[in-house]
Amino acid sequence: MSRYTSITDEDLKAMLGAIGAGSLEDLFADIPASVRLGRDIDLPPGRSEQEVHEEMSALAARNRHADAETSFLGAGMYDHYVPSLVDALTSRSEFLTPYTPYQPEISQGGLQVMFEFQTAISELTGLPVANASVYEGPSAVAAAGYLAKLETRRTRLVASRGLHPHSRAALRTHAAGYGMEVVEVPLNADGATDVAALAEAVDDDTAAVFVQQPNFLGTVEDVGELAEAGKRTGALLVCAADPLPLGILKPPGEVGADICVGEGQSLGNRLDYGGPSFGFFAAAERFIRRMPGRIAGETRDVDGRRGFVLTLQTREQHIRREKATHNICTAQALNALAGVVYLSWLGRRGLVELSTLMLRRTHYARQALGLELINPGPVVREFAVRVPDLDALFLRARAAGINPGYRLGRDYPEYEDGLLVAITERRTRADIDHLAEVVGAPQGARQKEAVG
Amino acid sequence: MSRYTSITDEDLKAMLGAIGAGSLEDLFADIPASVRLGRDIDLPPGRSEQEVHEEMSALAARNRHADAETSFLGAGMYDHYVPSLVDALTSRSEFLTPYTPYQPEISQGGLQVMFEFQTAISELTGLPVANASVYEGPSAVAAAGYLAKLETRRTRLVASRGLHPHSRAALRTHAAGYGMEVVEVPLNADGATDVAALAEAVDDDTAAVFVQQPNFLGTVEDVGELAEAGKRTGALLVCAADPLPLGILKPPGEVGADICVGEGQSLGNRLDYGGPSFGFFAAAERFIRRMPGRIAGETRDVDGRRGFVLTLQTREQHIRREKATHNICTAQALNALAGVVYLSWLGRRGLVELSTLMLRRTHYARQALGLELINPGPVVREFAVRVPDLDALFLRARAAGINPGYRLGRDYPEYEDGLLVAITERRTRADIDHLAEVVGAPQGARQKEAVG
Amino acid sequence: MSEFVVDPRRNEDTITIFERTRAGRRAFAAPETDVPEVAVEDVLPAALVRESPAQLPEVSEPEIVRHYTTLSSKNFHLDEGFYPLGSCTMKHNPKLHERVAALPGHARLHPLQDPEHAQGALDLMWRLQRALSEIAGLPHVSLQPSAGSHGELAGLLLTRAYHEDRGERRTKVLTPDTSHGTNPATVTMAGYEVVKVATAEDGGVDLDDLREKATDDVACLMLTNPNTLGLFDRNIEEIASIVHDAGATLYYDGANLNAVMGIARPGDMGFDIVHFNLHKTFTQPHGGGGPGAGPIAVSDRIEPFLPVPQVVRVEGDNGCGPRFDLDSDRPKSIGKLRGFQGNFGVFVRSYAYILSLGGDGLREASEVAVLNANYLKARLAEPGVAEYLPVAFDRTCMHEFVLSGRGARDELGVKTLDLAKRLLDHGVHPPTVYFPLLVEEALMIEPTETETKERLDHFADAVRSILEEAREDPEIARNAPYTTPVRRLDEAGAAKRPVVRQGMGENPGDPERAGRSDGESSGAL
Amino acid sequence: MSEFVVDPRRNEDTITIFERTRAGRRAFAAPETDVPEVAVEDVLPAALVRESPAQLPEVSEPEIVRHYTTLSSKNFHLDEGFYPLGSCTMKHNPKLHERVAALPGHARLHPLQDPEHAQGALDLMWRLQRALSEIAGLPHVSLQPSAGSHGELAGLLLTRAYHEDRGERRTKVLTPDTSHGTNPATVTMAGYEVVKVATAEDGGVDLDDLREKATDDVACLMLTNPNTLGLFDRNIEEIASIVHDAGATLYYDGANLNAVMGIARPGDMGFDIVHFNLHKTFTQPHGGGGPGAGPIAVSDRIEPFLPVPQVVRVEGDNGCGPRFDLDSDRPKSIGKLRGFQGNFGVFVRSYAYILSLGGDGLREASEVAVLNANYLKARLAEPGVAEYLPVAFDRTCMHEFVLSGRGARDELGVKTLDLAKRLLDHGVHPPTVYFPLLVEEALMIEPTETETKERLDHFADAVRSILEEAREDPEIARNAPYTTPVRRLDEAGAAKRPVVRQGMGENPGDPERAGRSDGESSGAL
Ligand SMILES: Cc1ncc(COP(=O)(O)O)c(C=O)c1O
Ligand SMILES: Cc1ncc(COP(=O)(O)O)c(C=O)c1O
Repeated sequence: MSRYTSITDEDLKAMLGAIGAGSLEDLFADIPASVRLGRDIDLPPGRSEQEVHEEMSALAARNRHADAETSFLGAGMYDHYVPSLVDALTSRSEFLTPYTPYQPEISQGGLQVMFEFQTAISELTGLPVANASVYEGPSAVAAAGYLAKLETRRTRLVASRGLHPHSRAALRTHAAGYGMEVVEVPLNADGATDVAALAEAVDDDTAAVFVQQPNFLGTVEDVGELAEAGKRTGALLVCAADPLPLGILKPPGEVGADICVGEGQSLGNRLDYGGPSFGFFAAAERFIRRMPGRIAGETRDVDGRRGFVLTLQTREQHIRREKATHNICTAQALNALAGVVYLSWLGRRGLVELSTLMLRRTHYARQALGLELINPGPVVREFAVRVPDLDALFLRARAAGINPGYRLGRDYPEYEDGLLVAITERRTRADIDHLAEVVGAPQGARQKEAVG
Repeated sequence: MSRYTSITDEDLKAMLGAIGAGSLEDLFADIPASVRLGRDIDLPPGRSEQEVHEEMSALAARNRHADAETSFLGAGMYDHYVPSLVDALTSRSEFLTPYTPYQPEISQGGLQVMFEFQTAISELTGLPVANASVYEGPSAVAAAGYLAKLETRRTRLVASRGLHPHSRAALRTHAAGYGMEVVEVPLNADGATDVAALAEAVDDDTAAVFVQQPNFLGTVEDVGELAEAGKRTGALLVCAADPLPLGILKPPGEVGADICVGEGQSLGNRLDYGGPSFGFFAAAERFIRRMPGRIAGETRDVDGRRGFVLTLQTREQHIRREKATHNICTAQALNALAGVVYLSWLGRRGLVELSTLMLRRTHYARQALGLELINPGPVVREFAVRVPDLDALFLRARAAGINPGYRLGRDYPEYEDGLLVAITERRTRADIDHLAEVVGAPQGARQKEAVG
Repeated sequence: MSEFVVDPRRNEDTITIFERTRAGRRAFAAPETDVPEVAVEDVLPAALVRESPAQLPEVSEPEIVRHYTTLSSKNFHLDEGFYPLGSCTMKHNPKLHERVAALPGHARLHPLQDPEHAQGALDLMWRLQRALSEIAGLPHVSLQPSAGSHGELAGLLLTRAYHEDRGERRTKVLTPDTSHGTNPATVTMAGYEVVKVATAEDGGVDLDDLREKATDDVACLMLTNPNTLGLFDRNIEEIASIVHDAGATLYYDGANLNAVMGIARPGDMGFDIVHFNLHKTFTQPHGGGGPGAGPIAVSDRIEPFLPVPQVVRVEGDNGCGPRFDLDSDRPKSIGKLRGFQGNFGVFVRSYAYILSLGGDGLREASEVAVLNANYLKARLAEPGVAEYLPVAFDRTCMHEFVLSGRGARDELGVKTLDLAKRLLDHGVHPPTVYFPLLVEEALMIEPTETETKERLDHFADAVRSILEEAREDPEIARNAPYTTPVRRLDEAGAAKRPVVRQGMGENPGDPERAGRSDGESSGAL
Repeated sequence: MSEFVVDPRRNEDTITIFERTRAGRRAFAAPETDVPEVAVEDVLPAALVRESPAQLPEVSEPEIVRHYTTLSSKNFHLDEGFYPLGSCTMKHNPKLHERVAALPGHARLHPLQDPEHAQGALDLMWRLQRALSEIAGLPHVSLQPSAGSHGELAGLLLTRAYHEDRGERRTKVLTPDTSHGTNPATVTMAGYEVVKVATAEDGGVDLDDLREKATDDVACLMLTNPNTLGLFDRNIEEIASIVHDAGATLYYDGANLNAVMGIARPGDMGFDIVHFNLHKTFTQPHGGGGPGAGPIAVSDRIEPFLPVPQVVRVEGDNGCGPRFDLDSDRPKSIGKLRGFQGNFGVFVRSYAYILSLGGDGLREASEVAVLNANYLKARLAEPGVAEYLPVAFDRTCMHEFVLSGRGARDELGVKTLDLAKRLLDHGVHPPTVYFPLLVEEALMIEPTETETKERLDHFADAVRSILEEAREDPEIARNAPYTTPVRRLDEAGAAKRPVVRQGMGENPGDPERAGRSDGESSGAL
């Protein structure tokens, strides 16, 4: 008997008796011999908890994590401080172990959390309706494309190259399924979406236009301007957004975005080598019956007590099957909980304070490095620079215990020498000055004294 | 307002109004100006959670913990594997944050845990009554001394030098208070308590005799024999025990011990640089009304439902005040919870399996090191050896990432060159062979190949 | 005694975290500003700046903790009791998994870290892929999909790429009428048309209907085996050959894999593509609706189309061990289903589970899962229960089984819904209800292998006692539950006039809100 | 509707982890045996070997987790609601503290690690000592005592050593009749005789009585200030000089320090020895009855006698920073109160708390604690409450206050105990009751600084509604509580025939036990 099962020999005898079976073997009689494995699975035998813990620790030790270096890596996921109460609450088995709340009477905790999460996302995005989470950022972008298809029946999707490369890739992959073509619009010399080119690209068969705020280079886009240009022909404007900077940036919903989606990791979720985190999906009122995923709604019980339920389920696969607005079932409830707890912790003023601190350090870093800027325009938490000899910098930086950022060349041939530098509240002025020193920026070094 | 308080300016106005006070200042009018501090406390201003976390992490990083080296340190606290379910359960705020269960109707969880803990300790020690925990090991020994005083009114306490040096020290310190003298009995050539000397030492004014199982050198004492010798004149026999080896050792209660106390750290508690852990206190039936600390008892409620309460409280300080059997109030409930969860995890057979594994590795290690034995007698988890040049060994071992054990010379001039080596289920044969190699034991090295 | 006497708190309304706001309260303190204090307006054009702050809560740490702790206590959860939710495999979630997932080397690893500094993570993914491949009996694995339905979508996108690569255009996908809703929904999202295949007398696929519908414009048959009735389709080989003869792929919905680990493998049954639900079979906690992970295993002919990146193992030259890397240079790949490398945190837990159980342990898990299901099925076939809740298809079941509440409804006037609600009062989670659709008043029961015989007996006894009670007075069940934080909720009303977010006053400290909160101070805590 | 309908589980009995045993079940798997398998009998004399294994539970991991999770849910806890337990300072326990205490550098550090490899731990202890010294206004600190009463004992042992060092024999210790039970109990354990000092009209020490009793055989006066009535003794300086003139030491019971941090310091009031309750003032979670820590701060004349080891700071020579070490070479020391260096894990939490609040934050904590207490006192002085629960001493209180339930008892026939039990139905923890002893039917109320005004109002409203209810029907309170896992318990019976451990059958799988467990299968889960 394993340490997770409880059937004693006595139990087994009694149970087989009740079943009327002679042996365990009998219970598998329906499986034709020809498809039986007929041997043990070729995996090592089970091990004690202690041994498994040691093995897993040895694996973890072979990764250089965000506390083992000073990292300026961002590009979609960010090293933010996750407050202790997030772990304390998400680790409660009352939140950790239930299934999707199919029985609302015994799931009010999870359902109210969803309702609160939807409210927070709605506040951040400036759009009235948000769902209870989707998988993560890029697939949320693809889900917006599917909504646009159902809504407009058109066949073209126009995406700014400022949209995360993974989002564009996921959009293409999913669009190949629901039969749409994806066209890209270039960035201008300032590293912002080229408005003229965008206006050009949209036509009467364009279902949706995709932009990102801030865009992949860190540029704060003028979403209002892009919306105007992009919606000329009746396409929907989909804005992918990093939720944290929305603390100080104009909510996309206030300047013409019909749908706002995004990656939620920066809201109280771990890096986890890329997942699990959560995606959010918010939209204008008129799309409420086309939204993907779960939505919690407020109601009353037979005694008149306030309560919450999964609502508008006629959109969903378990009811509408092939007519569903999306196939998603299991989403990211626990990660969304971390998100709303994190936002409650930051609070109304804290969100602004944190965003402002990031903005200030980002601007400090941008000039401290003293490198040529790829996107001289407005930035808030991340920026792109050209580095004469990127490989050499990485060697020096690694030696100094620094991870200088993301190589833009991986996705943008046009920025072969580009480095994307991310700043969070964990990167202090001292960290930035250290990077500047490694980069060889004279003034970066100078400011170091100033701090010392 | 700090992040832990909630009084807004509005609240403050309203509250002062209700109180009828003009200012916060007014509320402190009773404190004479002459004793007012009149300045701020000289401590740095408060900091954000993130900054405090960084500071605390920096402190922690300056300690070499049990995962950062291969440690053979024991001598009272041991590096055992603490299963995940212990942390998962003890971190539940339902267990973590309540006070001592003064209101049984809303404390059944904590009270039943105490009852289960008492049962487990009773099973291990072979004594019928156990309390719900005392502070830790050495002070538990001192508490036994106080019980012996109350019980016998005699003034002498006789302690084997096999008793942990900290226990003997704590006994002396406390005895100075309740007015008793502590006499020590030496160990014999085999590192066991000298029975003859013990028989010598006890007289008609001896209230209690203290021995330890296994003793400080790791020797398994013949408690029965010691009890016979020690109780001749009517003294109580107090046995301090490491609870884990009791899985295979004769329970002290079965061979004449009147009281069995001990340090509980080895039962699912962290090392924590020495605390908090828990002490346990078990005794023969007739001492039940002289026990220190809380005791949970089973009873029924008005509806006939089974329940648990703090019982026999007429022993305790809050009722009996100067006539109390001990002054203890806050004890170690959470650590005792970890203890009983750990014992439930080990289970009836697991406790024996674990003790047996330790015993086998201990015997393997003792001969693998090939050093002169201080205690050639029976050992189960720890043993003492003589090392020609201890300083040199420590230098070599440290360089090899090994902490070879405890220097007996710290407490035993008679074992100036003594090394106390502890083995747990975390120390594998490979670890032991590595130590043997560093010690320079030829056969130790040979066995290494054997494992490879 | 009046209900108020018995619980004064019962009359209270819950309030949201937003309603706990008092202007000025905070849980967050910002780290020191150690750089020049540039003003937002100076570096951002006014047009891009938010005018009024997002109305997030203003609450201190103690009250945030109490708010969510109190909410949590309104959830029924797996660590509390029996959770036989059919098709969801609610098996125990080992605590060890949370510990190893939280190790900084895992939890704090950036997804774009250079592979050379993420060797542990890549090795772990590689090992998990190999293990899943062995369990499925299919050579190639991608861990990328985020959940089961994401895996289904991947499967159909792979099928499309496979056929297109062969110059074929296929437009239809077959699904049994017992299939899970995600299957047809996936078909549509993948740009195919759904064609239903009938179910035969014995609960398996109707072979004649299948033969008829397996035309050359069919791209795939999506199957669950054991199916959603908990029955293993004895004709699986015949089914595979029909599908393959039609040039279509055979897709295995792995939600029910918990029945056959180490006993029979989808690959050996003839499936081309399999998805796993790591949050079912491999113990990722459900989290109240995720996260999960839906890795896929595929045959050689499908492999070229797998999503990027793929984890690759590079044999170490001159004596040093193997290295691991991420390969995105796969010309025929369908591309990316999502960002980065998938739900790595889930992989950590599932790999720890596989290490803990080993090959023999996984087989034992399936054996006990099937034993528990058949025992509970037997207990519920006893007189006093069977008359009201006949089993839908009377065969030896696998890890789950389906009862029909027809009898209870017709003879006692107690619907499956009523029975489910009354079970709440007995401290167990109800089974999955009203699915699969072809069973009237369906109750789909999956106990899993981690339950004790006592738990199964308690559930059977509870069902029996509810039916007995209903013979006396069916109203008791019809009005159940009675012991839950709220009772039956108005779902119709919720959908008719959807309120999907908190209404916000002018500002957090405003009267309306304050109003709410006096409500609070008079009790709603 | 019958109670059974409303909650079928109510009729069930709880069972212990031992009663869940089924022979053969296990949660533990042993690591591989990688050394020769010597038999126990071969290496241990038979006389020393246990004959039959300890009857520990035999339960699988899932059921252990459920057992203790379910038990936990029967506890009221601070993260759930208001906990105004007088004298216990139930303030919020920040979650950060659990995180930093769990860092391997702290949690996995062996107590006998060489100081050179434990510099972080020793530095932390040093810094905490300095901070506590500044807060107490006394120059020297020992962190060793395990809790408050252990600190009290340390204080009296130090007093004894101090006097003996001066060749004085003193036999008595003075304690006010309002003192906490640990004070007199400690006096006896320390070998002294207790002499009670009376309380004056205004709730402070009766100076005349003190003068009379402060004879030259008195070793110490143990005082709590603010005292257990929540009142600050205005005559503290006078008291100090009387005690010092008698050659005795003045001991400060620090349980009520939360009222005066940063406002007034025991050292400045003339105290020689102070203990801190880190599990009260400095947020160590109570854990349902510990762990705690009771560091002491002392004046110069007491310092030579402090327990060993002491943390010492060695200034670094030639440019390198300071080093920290443990000093046990202190000839006049009273020795050791316990093993190792004290409850280090508690020090970690308390130091993190001090870092988070800083000097200003600590003062604010005390100010708000006093504000909250006086506000709640005012709310409970309103008509409708004050008639039944008059405040014991009508003065501005500090962090707590004491009401007398005399009125409620005499006019409503509702005792303080009944009021407390009825409060359980309102979702709050009752105050400390029947202490201090000199107040009839005492209710000792300490809200702490981390509560909101709404919580205080809710408590006041609950008390008022219970009194109103009692005017209608006192039976409701007399029979309360109604909503708790169990109702009033037979404590007398428990003490008369104590059952303090689980009865065990011949062997875990035996009939008796099985009997218990059928009970279980019929419900008790
Ligand atoms: C049979 C079946 N298929 C597919 C799914 C969808 O899996 P997921 O929820 O992981 O998307 C489920 C989940 O309930 C299922 O039961
Ligand atoms: C006034 C007072 N003194 C002393 C103590 C004893 O402290 P501890 O429980 O930490 O031993 C307490 C605890 O309740 C107390 O309230």
